[in-house]
Amino acid sequence: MREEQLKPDNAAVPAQKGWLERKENVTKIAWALYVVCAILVLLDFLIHRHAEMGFDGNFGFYGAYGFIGSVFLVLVAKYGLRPIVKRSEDYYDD
Amino acid sequence: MTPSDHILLALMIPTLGAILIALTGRNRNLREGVTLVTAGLLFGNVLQILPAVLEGARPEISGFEVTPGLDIAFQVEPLGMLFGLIASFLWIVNSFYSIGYMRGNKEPRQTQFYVAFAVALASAMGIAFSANLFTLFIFYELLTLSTYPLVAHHGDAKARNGARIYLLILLSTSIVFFIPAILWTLSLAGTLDFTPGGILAGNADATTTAILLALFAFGVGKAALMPMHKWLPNAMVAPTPVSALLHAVAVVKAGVFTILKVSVYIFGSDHLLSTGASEWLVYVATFSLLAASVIALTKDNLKARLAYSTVSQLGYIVLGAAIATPLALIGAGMHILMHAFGKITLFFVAGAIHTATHKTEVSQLNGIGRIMPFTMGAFFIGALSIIGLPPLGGAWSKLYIALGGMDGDYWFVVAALMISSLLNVAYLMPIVVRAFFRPPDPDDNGHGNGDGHSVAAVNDRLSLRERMAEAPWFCVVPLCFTAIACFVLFFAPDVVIQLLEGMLEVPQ
Amino acid sequence: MIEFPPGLILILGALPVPFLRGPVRTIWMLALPVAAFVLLYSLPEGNHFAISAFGQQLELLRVDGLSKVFGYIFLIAIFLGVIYSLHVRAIEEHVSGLVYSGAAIGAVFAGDLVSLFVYWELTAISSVFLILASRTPEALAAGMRYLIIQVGSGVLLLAGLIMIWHETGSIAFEHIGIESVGGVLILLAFGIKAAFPLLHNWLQDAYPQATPTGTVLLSAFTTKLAIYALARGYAGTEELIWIGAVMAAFPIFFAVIENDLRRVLAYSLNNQLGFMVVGIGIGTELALNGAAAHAFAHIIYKALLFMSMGAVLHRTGTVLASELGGLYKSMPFTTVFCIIGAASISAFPLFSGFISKSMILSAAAHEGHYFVWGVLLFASAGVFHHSGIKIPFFAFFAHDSGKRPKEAPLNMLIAMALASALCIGIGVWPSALYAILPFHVDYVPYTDSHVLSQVQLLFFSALAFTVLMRTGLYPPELRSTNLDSDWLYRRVGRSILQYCVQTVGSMHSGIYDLVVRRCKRFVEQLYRHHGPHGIIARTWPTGSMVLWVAILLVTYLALYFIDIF
Amino acid sequence: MIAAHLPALQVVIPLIAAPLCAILRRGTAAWVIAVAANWLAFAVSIGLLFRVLDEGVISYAMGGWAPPIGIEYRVDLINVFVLLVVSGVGAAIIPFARKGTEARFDSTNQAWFYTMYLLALTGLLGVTITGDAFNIFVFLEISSLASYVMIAMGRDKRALTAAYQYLIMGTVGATFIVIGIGLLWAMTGTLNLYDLAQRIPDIENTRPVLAALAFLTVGISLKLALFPLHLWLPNAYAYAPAVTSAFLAGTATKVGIYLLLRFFFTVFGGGGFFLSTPLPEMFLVLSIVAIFAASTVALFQNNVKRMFAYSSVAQIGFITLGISYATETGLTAALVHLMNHAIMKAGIFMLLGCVIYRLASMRIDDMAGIGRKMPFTMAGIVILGLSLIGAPGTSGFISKFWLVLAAMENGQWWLVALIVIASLITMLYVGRLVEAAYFREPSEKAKNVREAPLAMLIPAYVLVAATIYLGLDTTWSAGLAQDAAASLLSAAY
Repeated sequence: MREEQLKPDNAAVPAQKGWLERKENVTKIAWALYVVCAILVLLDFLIHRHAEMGFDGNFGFYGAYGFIGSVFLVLVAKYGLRPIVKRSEDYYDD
Repeated sequence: MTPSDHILLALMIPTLGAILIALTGRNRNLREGVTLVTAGLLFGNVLQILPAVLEGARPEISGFEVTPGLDIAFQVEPLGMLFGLIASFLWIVNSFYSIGYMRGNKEPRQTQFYVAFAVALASAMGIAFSANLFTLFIFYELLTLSTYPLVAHHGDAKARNGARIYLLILLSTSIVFFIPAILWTLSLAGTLDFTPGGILAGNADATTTAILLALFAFGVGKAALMPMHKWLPNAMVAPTPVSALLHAVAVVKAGVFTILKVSVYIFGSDHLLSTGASEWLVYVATFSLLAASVIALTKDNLKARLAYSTVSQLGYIVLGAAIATPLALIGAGMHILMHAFGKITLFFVAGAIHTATHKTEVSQLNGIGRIMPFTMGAFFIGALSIIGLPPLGGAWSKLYIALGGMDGDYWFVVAALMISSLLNVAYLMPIVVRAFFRPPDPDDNGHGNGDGHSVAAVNDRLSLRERMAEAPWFCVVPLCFTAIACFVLFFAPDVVIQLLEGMLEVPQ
Repeated sequence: MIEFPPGLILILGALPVPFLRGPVRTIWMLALPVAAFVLLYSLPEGNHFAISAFGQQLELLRVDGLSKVFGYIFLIAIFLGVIYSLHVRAIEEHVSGLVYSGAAIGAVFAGDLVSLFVYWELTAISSVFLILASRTPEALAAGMRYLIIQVGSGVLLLAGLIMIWHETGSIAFEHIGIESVGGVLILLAFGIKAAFPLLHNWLQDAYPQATPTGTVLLSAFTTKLAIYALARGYAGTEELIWIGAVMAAFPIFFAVIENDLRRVLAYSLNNQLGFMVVGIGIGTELALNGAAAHAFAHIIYKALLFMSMGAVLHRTGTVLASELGGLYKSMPFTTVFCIIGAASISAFPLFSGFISKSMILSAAAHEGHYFVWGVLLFASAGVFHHSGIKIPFFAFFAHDSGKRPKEAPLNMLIAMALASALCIGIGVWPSALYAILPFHVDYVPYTDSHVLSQVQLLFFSALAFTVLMRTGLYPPELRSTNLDSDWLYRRVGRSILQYCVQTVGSMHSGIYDLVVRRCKRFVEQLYRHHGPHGIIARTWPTGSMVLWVAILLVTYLALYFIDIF
Repeated sequence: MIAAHLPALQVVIPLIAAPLCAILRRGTAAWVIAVAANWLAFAVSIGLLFRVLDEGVISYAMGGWAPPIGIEYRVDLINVFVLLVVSGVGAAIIPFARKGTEARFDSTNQAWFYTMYLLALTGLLGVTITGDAFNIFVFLEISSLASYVMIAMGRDKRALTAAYQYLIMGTVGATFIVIGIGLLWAMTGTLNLYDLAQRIPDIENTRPVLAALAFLTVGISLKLALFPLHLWLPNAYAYAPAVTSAFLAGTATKVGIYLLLRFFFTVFGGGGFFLSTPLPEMFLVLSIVAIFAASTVALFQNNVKRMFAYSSVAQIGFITLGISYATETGLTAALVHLMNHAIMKAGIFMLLGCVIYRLASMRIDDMAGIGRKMPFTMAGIVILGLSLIGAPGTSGFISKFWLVLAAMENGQWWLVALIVIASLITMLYVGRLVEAAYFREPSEKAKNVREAPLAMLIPAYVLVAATIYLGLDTTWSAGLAQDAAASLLSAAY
């Protein structure tokens, strides 16, 4: 089984670009996501929100929270955390 | 036969055995047969005393007076019972192992070896069953002397040096500290008899008690309390069955047994607690057990590492004796048993590795578990017991000592025991990991000598049975047996506790 | 009816495994969890199996709502784990897996602290082999660290139980609290296994080093056992809320920049534990139910995620995001199962995470912990980010790495399929899970409002991911070592220890050498005077002997006369 | 009838046997006579012991002339104790002497040797038993002169020098003793020890008495080899024949000790006078110096016999240390050690004689590996060595036990420490020999040796057995010694 691991089946064959790898398709998916997000925000008007704490009943609260939170997470990780903690791969080896 | 007769027999059987072994020395099968039979008889005989002791009886032989105050007399109480059982039982196991080891390594002077061993066991029985300090001391010294030829067995410069240090430290500590302590005790209390509740209460103030305790603690060099421990690592030059004798069967056990016995029957738990005279020893023992563990980390030689491990483990027992609360004393007594089985397993393994591959250093053991799975498996179990992990016997004694420490308001003892456990993991477990999970060294083509097995040559594709190259079965079976015993002891602490509780009973 | 600890069935059942071969072994190993499950199902609540030792009752089978739910899920986990690892030849993995799960189950049913301690240490000892079995140098080193930390947790538990035993005279494992020193020590012990902040790093250190199959089992038992123990001993301890909140939030930052996908999962595991700890800290019936339910759901989907990564590792030999991509083409089933796991952990409606995590959030809101609620919500978005998107995206999609491995072996696929089915099943029919929770449940997860909120949160997180990727702001996957609290012991602690060891070692030999040297010098001096040619040992001329006689005589005379007058 | 004349027989038997040996001139016959005489003397000692235990002090007027005119033999617990030791050790040595002398001398010289031996024995027994001061001097000279001859018969050329030195020193010592006795006679008009004891207390602080005490002290110290007057001893012991060494080590110095006790505690009146002089301090200091200096020298000796000779000096230090306490425990310690050391040291020198008999060398390097070649000999040496160290179960332990007890009684803890450290040094030099014998490769010389003949081993083993017996049952050593010590202190004579 070890041999199987080490030998990708057709490593020599140039990777054929699948549907997902083509740029235009990726753009399509992204657009689809944008549309879904827009619809979800609009649903706020239709569905009565049972707001437990008050502030979570605001329009677009969850969407905004999710988006801002995620961007914050990634940017802090990238610019705040990584410079501090990143070391070479063999840092602990010596 | 009365239990008293069995005491006498316990002394006679190994003595006669020694003579018979010497006489049958020319025929090795006969000689070793005699050894095994003697060992078996001895254990069976000692076992006969157990029921009476469990029922609360204290069988004795009132011997004779040497000079006023000094008597030779024997009495069996629970602690001595336990020690007697351990020593006589492990002698059987060790004898089987010795046969495998001594033959496997083509050791010289084997008859002398078996004779000295039997004499050592006779001395151990004397220590276990002595009724007073004087009798104990005589057998204590006999044990030192009878083991000296064993330590010096190889006869080369290194063995001589190790044996010299062995004898020098043990004899000089006993002469310089132990004898004065005994005589001082005699002059204070007027007796040397082991008496439940102790004999010094009311006869010695706190300072005197503390100084006297120091004389005992350092005078009993066999307990290897730092800084009197140096003989133990030096004695590892001896053949492995001797190391097993030193570390598990008799010698160091006799040391800590003596300290425990003195703590219980000479000083008395109440006296120590009420005067606080043993407080300093708690600190010293704690230091000893931690420092020895740390030093063990630095040793690459397997037997040296195990030797320092023993120093550390003996610290537990001395610690229990120094804390002197009932639970700590019971824990210390239990630890004599638990450590005996754990450590004998580890030493058996070290010897089996030496027999099979002639390797002695930890760093040489890469992948050795592949060819010696039973041996190294036993090592794993023994190591866990030494560390004090369930489900092995070592867990209970450590628990009890720590509980006793809490009773004595020594919270740091609990901390030290816990840290020591981790240090034990750190110096024992890498050996297991190396043996089973490291690939064998590529340059290891069995050089060393002819019958050393090549680890690297062992191919992955071979089945276990094909690649196995264990030491002789006479070596492997005993060590597996003791490993299993470590496991069994986990489930039988109550018998031991019940026995040891008898040690603390003070008749009104 | 048989009243026997189900954990022991697994432990004892593991013993003959080395001697079994082929289908017999397969059937035997599968039968063990099933048998234990049936046994557990038949057990009514109460204490069923006690042994007395050193004057105490050791309760080995305390069955109540809390222990039962953990018992069930542990048995499910080992069942899935056995299937997943059927292709493995190494005996030690099978044995240690069974013993490990048995110990964890035993611990769950332990009614007293001593039995708990016994099982607690047993989980540590048995599980380390799952890491060591990788046999790489890194795995061996990580395994040793893991073992020391786990045993450390055990000894802390021992120290704590000794103090409590000493204080109260009882060893019963009931609510402990942090009023006593012993209680704090035990909390630390549990905290290590539950990967509290700063005590967490063994998890991210060791799990990614374990074998593909080993990680699956590891992810299920150790930490969840700790969660169970916390729920038993520290429910309603306020401090846990804050600890849990930190746990839920901080690992996700590390997860974002981590390249090793199994380590990403380890960070997300840590983050999920945070939710459970918060639930325990709140301590209301709803919160505890939430914690238990979340543990239940979490074990399955986290196992599923680790299984999918294990399959990738098994087939490609790596789980570094920077080396992977495009595997969906040749491993479609694995891809689907991974996405199901990702959806579950992200708490998409109709997946198991949704119906359990929301209980905790609701409980936090109910009790007015708004800030904590906010943190958990942020953490939920973050989870989706790294586990929900990052894992499947970088492994199976992203840029094509050119690797075309075979689909995972059949037994792995079956295990993943079963786990996926459970994930969806729990998500769709939560009432079955709710029915076995420790307290009565009248929680309704599927309300319009709740579903919409959750979907919004997740989609906008996805939106953020998309935007960041397309703008190039998303941090690239880089091969690196990211420092974490392990730096404290792998660098600082190690240096200190080495320093101590060297100091003690050299002091030890130094003092010994000094003594020996002093002795030697002393003996040399003695020899100068007392040796065969020294002044004392020389053969003296007769005249000088007589001189001595005279001197002595004079001395005596002088002394006597002085004495008189 | 015979019982009444036991005191006379004690001296007369060996005295008559001695010329018989000389007349017969046949080695074997002389040996038989010597053995018979010595054993008889031992039997007489035992008889005397029982009589003393029965009746108390025995006064025996030699030739029917009552003291103070005639010579009185006066036997009490102390001298019967010493008689027992001297004749007992002799009884063990004399059968042993056969092989060694046979190998070295022709028949005439053998007879001559036994004559000298018997004379020495006569002298020592006489010194011990007599109650007359001048008689002491006479017997002392007899034994000394015989000893000089016995030493000079050693095979080593250095034996002659050693004997010569011993002669000079012994004569100086004897002269001092006779001066002391003369002074006492001048002051009191009596030579009878009992009478002296009665009269001296009245005049004890006069200058002549003190001068007498000084002369006696120095003279006796020379005989018993108290440091620093021991210088004659190492060579005398080392180069004399083994039998001589064994005999002298076991008896001569012990009789010196007896004299010291007799004069200090009996003649000069109980413990009180002794304590009022600076003697206890002097003895304490000299004893300690003796113990440490001699032990340390022994540690470095390459000649094993010389090593044990120095060890004797140290062991005498232990005895005088006990005396310096002047307490019952201290004197008991001294007397017990007197007996125990006599037995063990005689035994050691006998076993060394066995080694010489086979190996013809006493160098420690030549003895390497001898433990396997001569197992019984070396085992005996080990046991006696253990006794020398003071290992429990051997008589040496009992000695140390009493000594430490005495030190503790006085609250002298530092002395306890010194005693144990001295034991430690003893352990080191004994250990050196043991290690060489057992754990080194056999030397060239040792390769071809075999076990000593039984005729030598058996007598030596009698003493080995006695050493162990006296370590386990102390009725006849410590028990007697304690009573003797009590009587010394009460000045009952």
